[in-house]
Amino acid sequence: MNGMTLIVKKVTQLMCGLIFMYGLYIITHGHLTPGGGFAGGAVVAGAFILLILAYGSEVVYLKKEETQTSIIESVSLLVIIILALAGLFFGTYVFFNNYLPQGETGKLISAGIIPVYNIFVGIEVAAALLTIFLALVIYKEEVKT
Amino acid sequence: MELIPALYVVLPLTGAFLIPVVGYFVKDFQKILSVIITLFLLIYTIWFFAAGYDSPVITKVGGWEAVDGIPIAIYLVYDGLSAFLLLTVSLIAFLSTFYAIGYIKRFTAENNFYALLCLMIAGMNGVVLSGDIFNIYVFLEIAVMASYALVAFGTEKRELEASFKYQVLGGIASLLILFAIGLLYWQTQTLNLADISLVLRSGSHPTALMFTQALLIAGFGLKAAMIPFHAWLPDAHSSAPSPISAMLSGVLIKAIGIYALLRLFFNIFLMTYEVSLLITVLGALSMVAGGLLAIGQGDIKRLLAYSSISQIGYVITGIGIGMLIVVNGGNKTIAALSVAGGLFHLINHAVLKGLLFLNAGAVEYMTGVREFKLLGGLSKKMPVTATTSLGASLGISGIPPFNGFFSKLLIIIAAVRAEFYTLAALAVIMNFVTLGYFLRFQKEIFYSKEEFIGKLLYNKLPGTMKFSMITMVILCVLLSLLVIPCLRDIILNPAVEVLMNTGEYALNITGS
Amino acid sequence: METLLSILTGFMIIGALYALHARDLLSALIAQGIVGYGLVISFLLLQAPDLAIVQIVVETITLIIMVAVVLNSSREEIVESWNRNKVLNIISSLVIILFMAFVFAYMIVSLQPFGEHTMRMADYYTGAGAESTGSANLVTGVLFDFRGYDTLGEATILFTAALGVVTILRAKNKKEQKS
Amino acid sequence: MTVYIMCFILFLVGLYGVLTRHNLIKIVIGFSVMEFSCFLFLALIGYIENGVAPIIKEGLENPVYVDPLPQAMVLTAIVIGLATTAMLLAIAIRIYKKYGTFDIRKVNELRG
Repeated sequence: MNGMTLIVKKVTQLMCGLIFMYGLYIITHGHLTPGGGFAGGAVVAGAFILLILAYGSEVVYLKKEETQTSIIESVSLLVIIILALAGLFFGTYVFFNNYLPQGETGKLISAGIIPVYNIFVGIEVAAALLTIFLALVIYKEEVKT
Repeated sequence: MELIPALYVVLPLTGAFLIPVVGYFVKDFQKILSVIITLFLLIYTIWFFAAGYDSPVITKVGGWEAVDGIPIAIYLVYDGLSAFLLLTVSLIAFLSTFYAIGYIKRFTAENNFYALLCLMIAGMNGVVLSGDIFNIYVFLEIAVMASYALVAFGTEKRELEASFKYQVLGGIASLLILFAIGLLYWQTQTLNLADISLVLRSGSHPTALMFTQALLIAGFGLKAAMIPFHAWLPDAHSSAPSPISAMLSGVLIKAIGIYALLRLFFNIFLMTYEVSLLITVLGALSMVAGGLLAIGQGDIKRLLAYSSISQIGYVITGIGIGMLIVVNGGNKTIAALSVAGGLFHLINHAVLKGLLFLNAGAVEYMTGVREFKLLGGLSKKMPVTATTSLGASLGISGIPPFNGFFSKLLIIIAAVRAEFYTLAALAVIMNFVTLGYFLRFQKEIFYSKEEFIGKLLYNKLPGTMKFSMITMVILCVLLSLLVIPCLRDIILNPAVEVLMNTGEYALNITGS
Repeated sequence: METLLSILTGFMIIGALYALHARDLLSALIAQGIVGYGLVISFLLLQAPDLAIVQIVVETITLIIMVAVVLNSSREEIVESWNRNKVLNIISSLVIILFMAFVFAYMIVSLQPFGEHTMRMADYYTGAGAESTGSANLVTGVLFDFRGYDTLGEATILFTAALGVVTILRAKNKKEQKS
Repeated sequence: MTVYIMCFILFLVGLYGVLTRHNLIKIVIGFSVMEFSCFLFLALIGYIENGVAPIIKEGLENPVYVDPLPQAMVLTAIVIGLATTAMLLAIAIRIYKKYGTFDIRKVNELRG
């Protein structure tokens, strides 16, 4: 896949980090401000999509990346399941329990397990969207040849 | 040990998430893991049947207790009906997965196949166990999303077209259900099924409720492929890989279509005459039209798919007769008999149609074709397939030693005793039609004089495929034992009781 | 508020109709974008900033993917000639739409009017949700604590879709036959 | 009440698009429109006149929060809609490759 012109590349270079940081902000502040794992994950995925579109890449690298993203996706979902099941084994013996201390409402470190879920859901969403996008791009490249 | 219903969902999900990671590095991990998971779930289910249970087991996810009698969390409810459906799902899931080991070897992306299969099982178990209407929607989407991908697994022209059609109609159904959930939330301000039932029983808006029920019947009717909504079923079920066809026809349309209709219209809404009549008519229509459409099919899997519509019609008719009797204040024993016949036919059809699709898969595996006119005289070359499919054909056409006879007999007896003579006559006539097209199925594939012209692709069938088919034909005979009272009391009657004691579901759960 | 929302929805309907009838698929997609971003504004008016932020991101990504698909295949809409069948089709759909809307209007009369919602299940969420979950954003609290099981299902659906897309778009579907 | 009716009309317009359009991409667009109307409907139900967004903030006296439950439902539904669209598009481009067209009437291997 070919990249775009120099202007686009330069602007992407400047913007991409900002977008990525904004995504992380949305994810980590999900329990305080609007947003959360889903919105933030989608923003992070958007940053990567922008990079791929602007710079372009060889099919081989894209395939490698697809494998990586799908593994990251599965692993983060596994972590979510383990976190949910952990409630069954210690503390209250309840599935999907919020077993961490809740802290003070309105602070960044609060709300028990919610921020942790937010982070892993964010990673999962970003990886899943990127996988979908990469699958489409790779298919297009493979068909062309 | 306490029963943990969440395990039914979490275990297949964990399997699905593990397969892409570990399966990437370890060869054959995907097959072993998915067989172990489905086998474990089957044993777990049978163990709970053997151990016995009386009251529904309720899990409050997150441990949130009800506040002022209003449930605030998602409830998982394991009662007689759920247990019955879980048994059906686990049984077919294990046998199909085992069969798939031999069948799917030819394809690439085996990891994805098994992961999607696990997701589908998780989705169905989630729907069956859930006590929350939005949760039902979410898990239904998992199950159907996995099935969309699995139908297109072969990525040939036919598979893609079938999958697109399936997605369009399935998507419409999902959105109708979502809209109906919105309407229900508007009326009751709650999502918990038991709580919805209590609110509706204490007073409702009749016109709004009627509209919601119409949307729900259309939505779940599309998922269950009742006759005006059946267009997607023959394509999707015939194009999918055979183990998946067995899963789709055997359990998916039952777990997400019929189960949801049963739960909603028996336990949640107050039964009305109009709805009961509508369901009976749709059931009878499916029974007749599906059977008639099956006669002229030239493709073996399409014939089986149309036959599924017809047999699902039997299930729905049995249940509809029960509803009509209850609404008219008739004899409860006859109603229970009719519903029992419907549910009995549900598990019978799962096994029979599962087996028939596996047979069709075996034929396709060996010959590479599915058209009647190209096949013939395979009984000598494929003795196991020929024998097992003869058993299944006789079973589904209601010939005595097999299970299909008893369930159809129950439905017909109930219809006669409730004085629905037309329905009873239709059921008998359609049974002969079924016998007719299955005799053709047998004759043209296995016993005709014209031999199959082409060369067989493989020397012999893989052992796993044979094992699944033989187990299923044994099950076909064994399931007829369900009419014996002591077995019936364990498996069938708890499910029927849940449905017949319509209001008790809500009271058991909210505890008021 | 209700009038404003009605007008906005009216614009969305026009956008949707244009999207469905545009000759060029690219302009159809842009019209669909208008509907999607109109929805974002409606969410903001309805005091749902969480939904607005998710919708705006998801809509953008969907549009990127759809434009990529359209640009790599065909932009042309299939040309259909005007004949009696088509006119009949349009009239009958119009009649059905109006009839259904009328039924809907008749049916919702007895329900609570817009803006006068009461809560039953959600009473606890707005009352004591923040204290018991510790999350200042109640929607996140509901999503990850009271209904965390749903969220697991939701993440799983995205996983299923990614897996499904990869499965459908693989180049080879069968292994080479060992002769 | 008007806004609910408008929302339902939007749903019907989407349904009309899905059922009558012959172009695969147009069908996907119709689906999106139907999904949008469902989201809007759920969000409309949860709205309370003069309510504020369900985020706890300092300095509000006896705030009336809008219902957070439908919002959580819509959030779930948006992601489900994204997944549906992605799957439909994947099949659509695969079909385009096989048949060379988006026309659903030319895609008719299965009959009867």
